[in-house]
Amino acid sequence: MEMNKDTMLDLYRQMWRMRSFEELAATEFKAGKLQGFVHVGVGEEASTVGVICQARLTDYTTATHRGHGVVLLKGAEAKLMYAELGGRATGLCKGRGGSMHMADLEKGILGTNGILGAGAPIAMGVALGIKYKKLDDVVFCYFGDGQSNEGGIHEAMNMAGALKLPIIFVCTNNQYGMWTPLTKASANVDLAKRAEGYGIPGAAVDGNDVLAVWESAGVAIDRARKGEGPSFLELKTYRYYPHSVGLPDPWRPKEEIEEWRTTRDPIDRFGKVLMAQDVKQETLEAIEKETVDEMQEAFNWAMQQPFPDVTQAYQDVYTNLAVEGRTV
Amino acid sequence: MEMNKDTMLDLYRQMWRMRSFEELAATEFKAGKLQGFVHVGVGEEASTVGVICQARLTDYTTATHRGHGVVLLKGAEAKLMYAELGGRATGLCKGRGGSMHMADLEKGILGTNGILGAGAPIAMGVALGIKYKKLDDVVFCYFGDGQSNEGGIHEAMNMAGALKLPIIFVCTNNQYGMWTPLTKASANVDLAKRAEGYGIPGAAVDGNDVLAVWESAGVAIDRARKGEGPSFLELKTYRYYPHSVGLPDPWRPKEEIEEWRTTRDPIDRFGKVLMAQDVKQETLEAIEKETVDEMQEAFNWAMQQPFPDVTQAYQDVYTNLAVEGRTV
Amino acid sequence: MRNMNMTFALRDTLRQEMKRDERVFLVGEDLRQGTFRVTVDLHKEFGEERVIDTPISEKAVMGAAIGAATVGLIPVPEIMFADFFTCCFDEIMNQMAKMRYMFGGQCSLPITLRMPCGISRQAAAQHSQSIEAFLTHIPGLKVVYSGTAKYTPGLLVSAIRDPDPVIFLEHKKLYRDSADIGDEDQIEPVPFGKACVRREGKDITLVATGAYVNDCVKIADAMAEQGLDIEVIDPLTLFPLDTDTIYKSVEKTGKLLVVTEENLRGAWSGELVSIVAQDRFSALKKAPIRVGALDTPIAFSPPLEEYIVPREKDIVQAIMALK
Amino acid sequence: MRNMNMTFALRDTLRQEMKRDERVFLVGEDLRQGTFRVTVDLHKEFGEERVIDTPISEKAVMGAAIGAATVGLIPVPEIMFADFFTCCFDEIMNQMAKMRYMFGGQCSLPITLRMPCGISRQAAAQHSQSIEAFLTHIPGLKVVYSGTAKYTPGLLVSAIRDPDPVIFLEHKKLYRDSADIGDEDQIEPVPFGKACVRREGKDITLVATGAYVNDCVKIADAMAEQGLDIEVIDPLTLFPLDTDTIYKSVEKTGKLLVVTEENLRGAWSGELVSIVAQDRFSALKKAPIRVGALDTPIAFSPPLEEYIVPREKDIVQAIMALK
Ligand SMILES: Cc1ncc(C[n+]2csc(CCOP(=O)(O)OP(=O)(O)O)c2C)c(N)n1
Ligand SMILES: Cc1ncc(C[n+]2csc(CCOP(=O)(O)OP(=O)(O)O)c2C)c(N)n1
Ligand SMILES: [Mg+2]
Ligand SMILES: [Mg+2]
Repeated sequence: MEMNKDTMLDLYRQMWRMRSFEELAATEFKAGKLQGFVHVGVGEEASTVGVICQARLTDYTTATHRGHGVVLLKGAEAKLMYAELGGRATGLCKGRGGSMHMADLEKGILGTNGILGAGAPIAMGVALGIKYKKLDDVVFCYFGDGQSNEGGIHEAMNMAGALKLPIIFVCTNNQYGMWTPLTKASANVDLAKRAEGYGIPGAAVDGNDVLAVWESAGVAIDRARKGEGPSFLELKTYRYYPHSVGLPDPWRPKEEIEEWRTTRDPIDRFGKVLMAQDVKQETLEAIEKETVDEMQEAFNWAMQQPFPDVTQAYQDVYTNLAVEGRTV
Repeated sequence: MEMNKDTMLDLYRQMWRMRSFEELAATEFKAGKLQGFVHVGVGEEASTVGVICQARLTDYTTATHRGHGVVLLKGAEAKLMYAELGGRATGLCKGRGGSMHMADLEKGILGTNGILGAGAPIAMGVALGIKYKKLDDVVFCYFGDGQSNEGGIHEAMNMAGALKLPIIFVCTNNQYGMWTPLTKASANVDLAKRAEGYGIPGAAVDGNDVLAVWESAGVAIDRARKGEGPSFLELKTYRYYPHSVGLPDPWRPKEEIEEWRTTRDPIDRFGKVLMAQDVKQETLEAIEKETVDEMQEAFNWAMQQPFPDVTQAYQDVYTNLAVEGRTV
Repeated sequence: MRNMNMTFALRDTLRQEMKRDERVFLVGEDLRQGTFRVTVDLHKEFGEERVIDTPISEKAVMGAAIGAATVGLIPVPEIMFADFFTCCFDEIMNQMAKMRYMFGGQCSLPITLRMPCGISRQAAAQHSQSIEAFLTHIPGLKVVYSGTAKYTPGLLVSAIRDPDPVIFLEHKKLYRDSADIGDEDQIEPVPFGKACVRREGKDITLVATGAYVNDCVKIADAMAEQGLDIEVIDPLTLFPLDTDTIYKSVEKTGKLLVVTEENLRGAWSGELVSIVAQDRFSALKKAPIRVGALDTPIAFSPPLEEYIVPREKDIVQAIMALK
Repeated sequence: MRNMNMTFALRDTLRQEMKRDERVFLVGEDLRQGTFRVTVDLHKEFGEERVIDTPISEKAVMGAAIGAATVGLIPVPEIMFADFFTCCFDEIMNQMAKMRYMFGGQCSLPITLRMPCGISRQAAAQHSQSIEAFLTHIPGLKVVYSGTAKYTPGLLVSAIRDPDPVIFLEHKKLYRDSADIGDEDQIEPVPFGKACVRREGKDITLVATGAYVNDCVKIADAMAEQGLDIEVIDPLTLFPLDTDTIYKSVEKTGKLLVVTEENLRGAWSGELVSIVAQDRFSALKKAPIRVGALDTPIAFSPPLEEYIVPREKDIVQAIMALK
């Protein structure tokens, strides 16, 4: 695949942006500065960047409970995201949503979701809407290996196939649910296989190779834009953190985590590719540093934001109907 | 496949029993003697008989909304079934269930179901129970082509595969839902393909050839009994009646119905096979007649049964708690 | 004015709104035929892009509606029998109802979810249910349930034009009701939150829903001959609820009877009695009474079905107790 | 007697019942670890055949339970957060609850469905809900929701030994509560339908559920210093409901306050007020009051979450109004 160096450097930067965002979120969650559940995708950057960084602004995406990266890289502002994670009034969703309900509709981001699999029927509906409006935008529908066993995924894939909708199903296969391994959850771990059953082309890709992901996502996007229907990408990857920051993680062998981290890290790997193409180590280090600074600054901003006024508790339930607050 | 003539004649008889049961149900429904919805499976006899007539008494089955045949041939008494369809006190389920809720637990019949796809997770649970108890019984899980797109089917198939449960998924593919054709409902009409995605062997079989169905079901049953896990059978067939007796049926070409009825009828076809093996036409006609008489007699009995006393309205909600009736 | 039965009045309403606004579309199972014929043949006029027959996948039907709404369309999904809402309850409760709020008001979801409900023709336990209590309990939803043919089409107009998710319950028995409705393309919206006083009266306030509204009007008329003057109210929308009209009536009569087809325990009728007891306690002269279905599934057998849901004599008995 | 926190008390109860009866088994997502640790490591003692980690498929979890129950087993499925009941509501409502009845009493389904519910730690709109109103409305189900640590394990024993489907709601905040429970293998069943009077009083009847029971007892104790004698009742089981105890209390006090974490509209608390208004109207001296969550989804932000569910001052205000 041909890709110019600027694009490649940008991909590298985006991977770091995601990682720096997530690492800081994890650190600050542990420090008690953020609430709720925080599921971070450290280790999964190639699978996110390689797909979502090809999206147009007018394209759409859904995201899972582990969706900060998708939200960030589809264009949401980091500072608003941190403010959301901190429950602040100026957060992306006014602090009402938190990590599992982060949306930015102007950017085509239809939200992370606290219900596994629930994004898929909705993403399919967005694709239906695009087709209805005769646009050539596309929708990205993310889900994990674990939730691929939810009924809604099946219904959405089948209907997308039947109606030839412009949607790309992206399965981030990090090989585990919360604790249960994929090998226990399904007799056939070759998830791309399922897509064929719906007449949808499926590809299994090394999800830690950003260029491979980019290439296969490109094919899928093209197909969708041309009105040729949905595609399915299974991206094999790994997460370094426990399921949710702070939870125990006894079900994955320590060595397995170590191995993925040290020998298969998507950023490291891509850094080596870039260095082989004469990018200097300092350049890469500078990028890393810039993203760490960017996120720290965004976080600092967020922490200075006010918490919402309690009247915000009962706004926006309806568009044209008021809900009553408390009397004391 | 080797099969002795007695068995073959019995299969022929069972096909007729199902047809005669259904024809009479349809006729009497139209005559206003039966209530509710009545979905009959006339035309689908081979796909039912070829599978369920291999079941042991201790095996289990679920059935769909179009499930009279399965219930009858798994061993329920026709007269009790008619009484149920007529809402009588002595019906299979005391008249509380009707066509869509016909069960006979002693015979391993876990019920027809008014909710499409709902039988599958339950059947999977029965298979789990069998495995738990270390028995070698098996479960038959019926569903139609249309409802194969329900989420619960996906969840049940995947879990059955993951746990290697003794279950046979039987998809009665009559190519239509109520009115919508399979070709519109799915981009890939090869439904057996889906099973592979769950690591389940799938076979597409001529569902109007009772011997072919018998053979493939036999393989699946063997596998399940030996603890080797689930199988999937897609049985291509056709129904002659509208979706539900009395409904309009404008979405299937008249010629298509005619063609299936005249050239591919499963009973006719099997009759020809038998005649080629020197069974006399009179023998076959006698069998037909006997089943017509059997069903008429059963129906007559049913129509003489009393309707339930209204106190039956509030019995059996709980096992050990009374529900109150009315005071007037 | 045209006199039509509800099936065709609703169909005509859908037509009008689809003609009026290109963003309006129908999505559901077997709509081209229409199980109750409400949508029959509309695809001939609007094309299969706007009358979408889906696979048999309720989660997908609702997902289609929600997703399309987020990109500016106005979906009118149908769940063929209300009982099947269980198959897409997550989409209804955790997604559609909450999305606007969770996302800080970034979107409105102008979805009208049509669902035929209630008993009719011995359809048994999974095709006969009244589900309003489940839906009125969910913040973010509006719930229409009209027992008054005259207003049902106009309520559908309002539902489709409403920016928020509206659950539109249609009692199957009422499809055969007829009413004068507006001329073609002239069906006017009927506002939400305004109850219909079907019969004025000063002795007892009788609130009924769905198919029981007509029955209760008839019973009230008959009781009038015995000198009992019953006010019969059809709330039309269960949320927003016209508490004004109901409270005023109770202030006048001091007596409340609620008749619905729901299983009594946990029914919407309980919510109504409870708010009246809380907000108009001193107006009540007698204990309010609810009449509803027994707390059982709906049985198939005709005499059992008939016994399970409120019968005329149950309603009369309650009226006599309040007298 | 052993003093334990609820997490481990419930775990110990499951152990006891699994030891007692080989037919008892656990099925759900990630049980070997246990999101709230209630089931942690039980597979080490009972094997993975009896502590079944399923794929992430709630319909399959419930199907597994229902199917296994029909062949004589005693399943204890878990839905990880009560909010996800929406993903298997058909299995709960149209299958499990109705099967015995529809099939003419041919089977009993001795299923105990455990579901952690309620708000805790800013889990936001899809992980914080109170769902008792949905479940108590369904004929065929029994619903346990204890706010009293002392009885919770015994109620679980009863649930598992009960022949019918039981919904067992566990408020997440109560996992940290502790209580004296019976010695190993000596946890006695606590009967269904018998409320616990947590505090006797003669001035006001306060019925609370879940995490609010303890809070209300504390508030009542504090109010006692002001000369107000409040009776606090934890129903323990919402169905069957101990109306005897509640009605007797209302007869004594003439005043009813119900405090729950539910969205108020359509809440279970409304059902309670409604039956008291119907059955004990003349005992009521004042309008009953319900305190509940606002009719909004649960917001994530800490001050909003805190504001949405009843706060001490809301409860005190209601008490003052009843005084
Ligand atoms: C419907 C539903 N069931 C269960 C959960 C609890 N849960 C949250 S994340 C998770 C594991 C998801 O695994 P996977 O889909 O592989 O995504 P990953 O966490 O690996 O990114 C589970 C079981 C949920 N949020 N929603
Ligand atoms: C959950 C649910 N959705 C929809 C229906 C309505 N319905 C009943 S039968 C049917 C068609 C079923 O088609 P298929 O599965 O192919 O079975 P067939 O009728 O062809 O035997 C539909 C849509 C239902 N009963 N349950
Ligand atoms: Mg995973
Ligand atoms: Mg079919």
